[in-house]
Amino acid sequence: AALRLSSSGPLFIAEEAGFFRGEGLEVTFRFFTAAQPVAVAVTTGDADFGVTGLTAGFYNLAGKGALKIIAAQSADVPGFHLSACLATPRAWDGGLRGLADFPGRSVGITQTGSTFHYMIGLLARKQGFDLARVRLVPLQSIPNMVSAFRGGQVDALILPSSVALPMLAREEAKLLGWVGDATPWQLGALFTSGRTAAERRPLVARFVRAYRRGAAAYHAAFNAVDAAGRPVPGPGHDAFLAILAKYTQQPAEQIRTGLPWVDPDGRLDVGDIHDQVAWWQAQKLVDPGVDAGLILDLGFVEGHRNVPR
Amino acid sequence: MELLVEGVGHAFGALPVLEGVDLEVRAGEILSLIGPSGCGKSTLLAIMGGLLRPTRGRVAARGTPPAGCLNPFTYVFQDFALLPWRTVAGNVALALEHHPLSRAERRERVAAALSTIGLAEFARTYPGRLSGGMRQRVGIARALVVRPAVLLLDEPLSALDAQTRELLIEEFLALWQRDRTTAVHITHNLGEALRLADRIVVLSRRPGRIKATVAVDVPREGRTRPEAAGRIAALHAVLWDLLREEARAAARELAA
Amino acid sequence: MELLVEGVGHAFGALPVLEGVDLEVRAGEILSLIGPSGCGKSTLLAIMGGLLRPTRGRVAARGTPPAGCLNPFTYVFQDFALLPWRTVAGNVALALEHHPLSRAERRERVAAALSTIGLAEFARTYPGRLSGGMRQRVGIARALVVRPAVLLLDEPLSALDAQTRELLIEEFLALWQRDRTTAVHITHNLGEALRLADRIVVLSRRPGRIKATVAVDVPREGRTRPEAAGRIAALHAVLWDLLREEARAAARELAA
Amino acid sequence: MSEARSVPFRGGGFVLRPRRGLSLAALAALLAAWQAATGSGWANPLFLPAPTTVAATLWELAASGALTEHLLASARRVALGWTLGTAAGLAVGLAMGIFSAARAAGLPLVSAIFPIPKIAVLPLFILWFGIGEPSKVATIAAGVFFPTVIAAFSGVDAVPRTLVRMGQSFGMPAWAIVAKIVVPGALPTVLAGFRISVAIAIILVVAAEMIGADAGLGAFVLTAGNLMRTDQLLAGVVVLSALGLAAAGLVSAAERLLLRWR
Amino acid sequence: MSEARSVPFRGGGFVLRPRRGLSLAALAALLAAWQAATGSGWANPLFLPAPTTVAATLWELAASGALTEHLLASARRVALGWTLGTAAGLAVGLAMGIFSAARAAGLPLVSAIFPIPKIAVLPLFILWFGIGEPSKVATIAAGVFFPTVIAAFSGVDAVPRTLVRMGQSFGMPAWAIVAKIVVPGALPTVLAGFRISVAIAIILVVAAEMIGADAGLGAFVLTAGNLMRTDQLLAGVVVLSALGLAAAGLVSAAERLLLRWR
Ligand SMILES: Nc1ncnc2c1ncn2[C@@H]1O[C@H](COP(=O)(O)OP(=O)(O)OP(=O)(O)O)[C@@H](O)[C@H]1O
Ligand SMILES: Nc1ncnc2c1ncn2[C@@H]1O[C@H](COP(=O)(O)OP(=O)(O)OP(=O)(O)O)[C@@H](O)[C@H]1O
Ligand SMILES: [Mg+2]
Ligand SMILES: [Mg+2]
Repeated sequence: AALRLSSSGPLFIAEEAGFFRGEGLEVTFRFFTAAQPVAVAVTTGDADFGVTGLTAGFYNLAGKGALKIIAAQSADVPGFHLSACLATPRAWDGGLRGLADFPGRSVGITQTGSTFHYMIGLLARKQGFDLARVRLVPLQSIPNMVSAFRGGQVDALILPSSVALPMLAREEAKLLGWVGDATPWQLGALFTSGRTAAERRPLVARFVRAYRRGAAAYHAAFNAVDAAGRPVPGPGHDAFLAILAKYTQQPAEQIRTGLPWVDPDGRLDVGDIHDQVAWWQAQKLVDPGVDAGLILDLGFVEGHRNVPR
Repeated sequence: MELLVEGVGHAFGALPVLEGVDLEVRAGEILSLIGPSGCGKSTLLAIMGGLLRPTRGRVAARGTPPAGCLNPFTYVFQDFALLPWRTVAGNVALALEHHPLSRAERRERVAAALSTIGLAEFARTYPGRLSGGMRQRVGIARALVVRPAVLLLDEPLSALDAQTRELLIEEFLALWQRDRTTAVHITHNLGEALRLADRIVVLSRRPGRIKATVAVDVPREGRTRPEAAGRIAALHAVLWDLLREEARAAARELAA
Repeated sequence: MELLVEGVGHAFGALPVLEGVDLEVRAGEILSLIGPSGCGKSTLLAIMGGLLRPTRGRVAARGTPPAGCLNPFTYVFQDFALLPWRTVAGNVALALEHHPLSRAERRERVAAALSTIGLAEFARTYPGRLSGGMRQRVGIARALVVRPAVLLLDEPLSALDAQTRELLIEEFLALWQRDRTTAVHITHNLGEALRLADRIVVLSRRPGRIKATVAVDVPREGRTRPEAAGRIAALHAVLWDLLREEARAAARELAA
Repeated sequence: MSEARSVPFRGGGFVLRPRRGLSLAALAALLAAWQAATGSGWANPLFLPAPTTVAATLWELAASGALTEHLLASARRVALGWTLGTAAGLAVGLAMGIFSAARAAGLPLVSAIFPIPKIAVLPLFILWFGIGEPSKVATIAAGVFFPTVIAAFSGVDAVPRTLVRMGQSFGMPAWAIVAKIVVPGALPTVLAGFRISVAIAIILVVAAEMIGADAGLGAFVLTAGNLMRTDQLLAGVVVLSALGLAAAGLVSAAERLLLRWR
Repeated sequence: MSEARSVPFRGGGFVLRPRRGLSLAALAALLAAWQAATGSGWANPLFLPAPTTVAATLWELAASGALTEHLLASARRVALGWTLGTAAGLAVGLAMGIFSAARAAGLPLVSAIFPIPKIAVLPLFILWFGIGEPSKVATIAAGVFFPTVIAAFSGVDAVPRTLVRMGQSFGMPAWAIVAKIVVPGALPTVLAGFRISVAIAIILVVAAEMIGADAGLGAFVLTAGNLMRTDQLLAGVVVLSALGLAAAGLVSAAERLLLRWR
C-alpha cells in the first residue's frame, strides 16, 4: 500500500528493475489518496507493507502493536527542497520575513497530527518560539490550504515543493525557508503489521532487501550532490524519472523539482523517531503509553543511524 | 346573469367529446343537462365556467353579478374535490379566505352553510372520515357560501339518499327564490331534473350534441302536486324516449 | 350463499355508527339497504364482507360458493377504488391475475365484462381520463369478472344516467337469473331498490339500526308492467314515509 | 343445511401503529450488537472500540465541557445551514414544480451540480466565504439544497390537478392556490425530503468543519480520525447519531402534526 | 341589455410541458457563467480554471485513454453500489412501510445510522470488506441505502388505504397487494428518491476511491487535488457532473415510462 508520490520511488524502482522478482516476490501495489487508510490497510492485513509519512495517527495505531517500522522512506535533509514555508505577500509586508516570525500569526496545515503539523513544531523548537502562539488552521487538503492562503485567510503555509514552486514563480507567495534546510527529520517509513513482523520474518527480510536495492538506486540517481551541496543527476536519472512519472502519473518535469532524499540503505534516523513520538506526546496528540522503541523493528536493516542507547 | 354558449366543440386529443353546442342559459333560469354517461356533460360544464378552453367556439356571459356575490361562476364538482388535509369547516372556509370578510362573518357563514347541509357536528372532521354522501354535501356547502351568480352543479345530489336529496332540493329552491341564481345542473335523475329545471337539455351520446331541449311547462311550486302528475309523467316519458334512442344507437354502434 | 349478521355494532372511536344490527340475507336473494346519508350503510357492507372488524357481533355465511366463483364476497365500491396506474382493462384484470386462469381466458373474460358495461373501446385508457360514470362502470366490470357468490354493491349505479342504469340493471338481472348470486345492494334510489330487491331494509339515522324491513311482494319480472304500478307506488310511499320520519327526527335533533 | 361459518376477515394490516417499546429495543439491540462485535473480536477493537470504552470517553468529554462546546458549535451550524438550504430549496423546488420554464431550466442544472463532490468545491467556498462561519454554513446549505429541490418538485407533481382546478374555480389567486393547495399537497413528500436532508446536514458538518474549525463535532471527529483515536472518533460519531435521532424526532413530530389527516 | 363578455378563462397552468431548448440553454448558460466568472477574475482561475482550459485537459485525458479507464472504473462502482443499495433499501423501506414492527424498529436505526459520516467509518469498511472492490461498492451502497429506505416507506405511506382494502376484498394474496398496489402507489416517491440517490452515489465515488483505488474518477479527483492540479480536478468534476446528468436522464425516462398515467 502506498501513495502515488515520488517519496515512494524506491518501491517503484525495485519493482521495475526486477529487484522484487529477484527475491522471488510478486508485488502488487495498492494506491491510496491519503495516509490514514494506508496504515489501516496494513493493520487489517489487506496489504503486507506500507510506506507513508509519519503522522501522529500512525504512531497511535502503531503504538497499539499494530504496526512496526522496518526501514526508512524519505527524509528532509538540507539541500533537498521538499517542503516550503510560505508567507502571503501581505503577511510578508507585515513583518513575517523568516522562520522565527510565526508567533502571533496563523498557519494553514492539512490536519492536526499531520507531517505539516510536526514541521511547524520542529521549527518552533529550532527557532525557539512558543507553538501555542501560532494559530494552526487545519484545512484538510492542499487546495483548501492554497485557497485560504490566496484569500489571505491564513498568513503562512507549509507546502510540498511541487505546489510551492509555481506559486513562488508567480510571486503569489514569499519563501520563508525550506524545512529540510532548517530542521532535517525523518519524514516517512516502510512499515508492516506487527503480526507480519513477528511471524513472517524471512518474507519481510526479502522484501526489505529488495527495497534497499531500490533505495540505493534511487539515491544514486537522484540524491547525488555537487560540491556546493546542490542536487545533480546521477546514474540512471532519466530512466528512473520515467518510472516515477509512470507511477505518480505526473509529468517528469514536475517530479524533478521535488525529489526527496532517501537513505541509500533504508536506514532510519531512529533518534528522530523517538523525538517525534516524545513531541507528539507532549502535545497530547499521541497516547502517553506509546513506546517508540516498540514501534521500531530494527532487525531488518543494519546501521540505523542515531540509535539511542 | 346569463350564459351564452356559442358553437362550442371540444376534443381530448383525438377523442371528440363535444360538437357544435349552442346554448343560452337565461338569467335566473335553472337548466338541467342530461345525457348518456361519458357524453361530455362535465366537459361542457367545465367550459362554461372557464375552467377548460374549448377547442372550438366560446362562452360569453351577460349581466353583472348581484351584490354580495363573491364568486360569479361557482362549481359543485362531480368528484367533490375536497382538500383531504382540511377539515369540513376548513374546506368550506377555503372559498372565503381570499375575500375581505371579517373573521366573525366568515365563521358565521361557514357555520350557516354547514347547518344547512346537516353537517354542523362534523365541522372538525377530515373528509377521509366522512361517508360518500357527507363529502358531497361539503362540496355543496362550499359552493353556497360564496353566493354565486351562476351555479354549475355536476351531479350534486348523486350520492344522497332520497330524503336528504329532497331536503336539499327544498333548501336550494328557497335560496334560488331569494337570489334568482342562474344554475346549470347536470343530473342523471330525471325526477330531479323535472323538480328543478325550467328547461332540460338532452345531449346525444359522445360526441355530445344538443339532441333536444324540453321546457318544463309546469310552475315549479306546483310540480309535486297531484294535479301536475300527469304532465310530469308525460315529460318523463318524452325524456326517457330521447335517452333510449341514444342508448339504442350506441348499442348498435357497439355491435357493428 | 347466505349471510347472517348477528348483533353487529360498530363505532369509529367515540362515534357510534351501527347498533344491534341483526339481518339474514337469504341465498339468491337481492337485499337492498337504504337509509339517510352517513347512517352506516357502507360501514355495514364492509363488515359483511370481512373488510372491517365490527366492535360488536359477527357475520357468518352458510353454503358453498358455486363452481367457477373466484371470489365469494365481492365489492363494488362507492368510490370505485380504481388503480390510477392501470388502464381500464388492467383494473378489471387485477381481480383475475392471482387466479390460475390461462392468459387467453383472462383476456376473454375482461373483454366480455368491458363490452357488457360498454367500455370496450376505452380498454386502454387510464381512469384519470374517464368520466365519473365510466369509472363507476369499470368498478362493476371488475366485480362481475370474478363470478361472485355474494355481491356487495355500494351505490353501484349512482353516477349513471337513467338509461345506462336501466341497461345495467337488465344485464345484472340476467346474470342473476343464471347464477342466483346473493346480493346486498346499497342505494339511495327507491326506484332502483324497488326494481331489484326481494326485500328492502331501512336503516335509521346514525347510529344505524334496522328500522324496518319491507318485502317487495311483486314478482321481479312483473314490476315494470302497468298492472304492478299501484303496488310499487304504495311500497314507494311506505319507504318514503319511513325515511322522512328519520329525516324529521334528525332535523329536530339538530334544532335542539 | 350446512354450518354457518364466520366470514373470514380480510381487512386490516397496512396501517402503522407506533410501538415505542420496540423502537427503544431496536436501539438497545444496536448497542448490544456493537458490544458483542467488539467482545467477540469480529470487529477489531482497534477500529471499533467497545461501547463501554466510548461511553467512558464521552463521559470524560462531557465532564471537561468540551462536548457541550463541540455540540453547540455544530448544532448551530447545522441548524443555520439546514434552514438556509431548505428555504432556498423549497423556493426553487416549488418553482420547478409549478412552472414549465423553471423545471426545464432547473432540472438539468440540479442534475449536473448535485453530484459534484463537496471536497472539489471547498476551495471555491473558502475563496468566496472565507474560513469563518459563512463557508461552513454554506457547505451545509449547499448539501441540503439539492435534495430539498427534488423533494419539493416531486411533491408538487403528486398534487391532484383536480384540486388545483377547484381552487381556480373559486377564483383563488395564484399565491393562495400555491399556499393552500399545492404546498399542503406536496407536504408529505417534502417532509420525507426533510428526513433525508437533516441527515445530510449532519453528515456535512464534517465536510464543513474541514475548513479551519476549532470547535465542532466534525472537527473533533476529523482530528480523532487523523490521530487514529478511535475511541474519540466513535464518541463523536455517537453524538452525531444522537443529533440525527433528535432531528428525525422533530421531523416525526412535524409529520404527526401536519399530516394528521391521513 | 348589457354586452356579452367572454367568461374569463381561469383554468390551465400547473401542468408541466417539456421544453428541451430551454434545458439545453440552461446548461449553456451555466458554462457561459463559468467562463465569465473566470474571465472577470471573480473566481480565481487557480481554483476555477476556465471551461476552455478544462476542456483542453479533458481532451488530453480522453486522447490518452485515461478518461475512459477512470470513467469505466467509477461507473461500474456506481452502478453496482447503487443497485445493491437500492435493492436493500427498497426491501427494508417497503417492510418499514408495511409492518408496524419493522417501522418501529427500523426508524430509530435509520435515523441514528444515516447521519454517520462515511469518512468516520472508512476504517471499518476496510476491516470488513478489504481494500478491493467490495469496500468501494459497500461505501456507495451504504450511502444509497438510507435515502432509499426513507423514500420507500414514505411512498408506501402515501398509498391510499382504500386501494389496499380493495385488493383485500378481491382476495389478493399479500404479495400481490404489495406488488400491484403498494409498490406502484409508492413509485412516484421512490423515483424521486432515485433522483437523490443517484446523485449521492456519484458524490460517494470520491469517498469510496479513497480506499486503494488505481483507477476511477474519485481517485483521479483526489490525486489532482493533492497535487493542486485544478484543471484536472475540474475535468474530473465535469465528468462526474456528466455522469450525474446521464443518471438523472435515466430516472426521467423511467418516470415517463412508469408514471404515464399521471
Ligand atoms: N382529462 C381527460 N383526458 C382525456 N379524455 C377525457 C378527459 N376527461 C374526460 N375525457 C373523456 O371525455 C368524455 C366525456 O367526459 P365527461 O366527463 O364530460 O362525461 P360526462 O358526460 O360528464 O359523463 P358522466 O355522466 O359519466 O360523468 C369521456 O369519454 C372521457 O373519456
Ligand atoms: N374511517 C372512518 N373513520 C371515522 N369515521 C368514519 C370512517 N368512515 C366512516 N365514518 C363515519 O361513520 C359514519 C357512517 O359512514 P358510512 O360511510 O357507513 O355512511 P353511509 O351510510 O354509507 O353514508 P352515505 O350514504 O353517505 O355513503 C359517518 O358518520 C362517518 O363520518
Ligand atoms: Mg360527468
Ligand atoms: Mg356510503
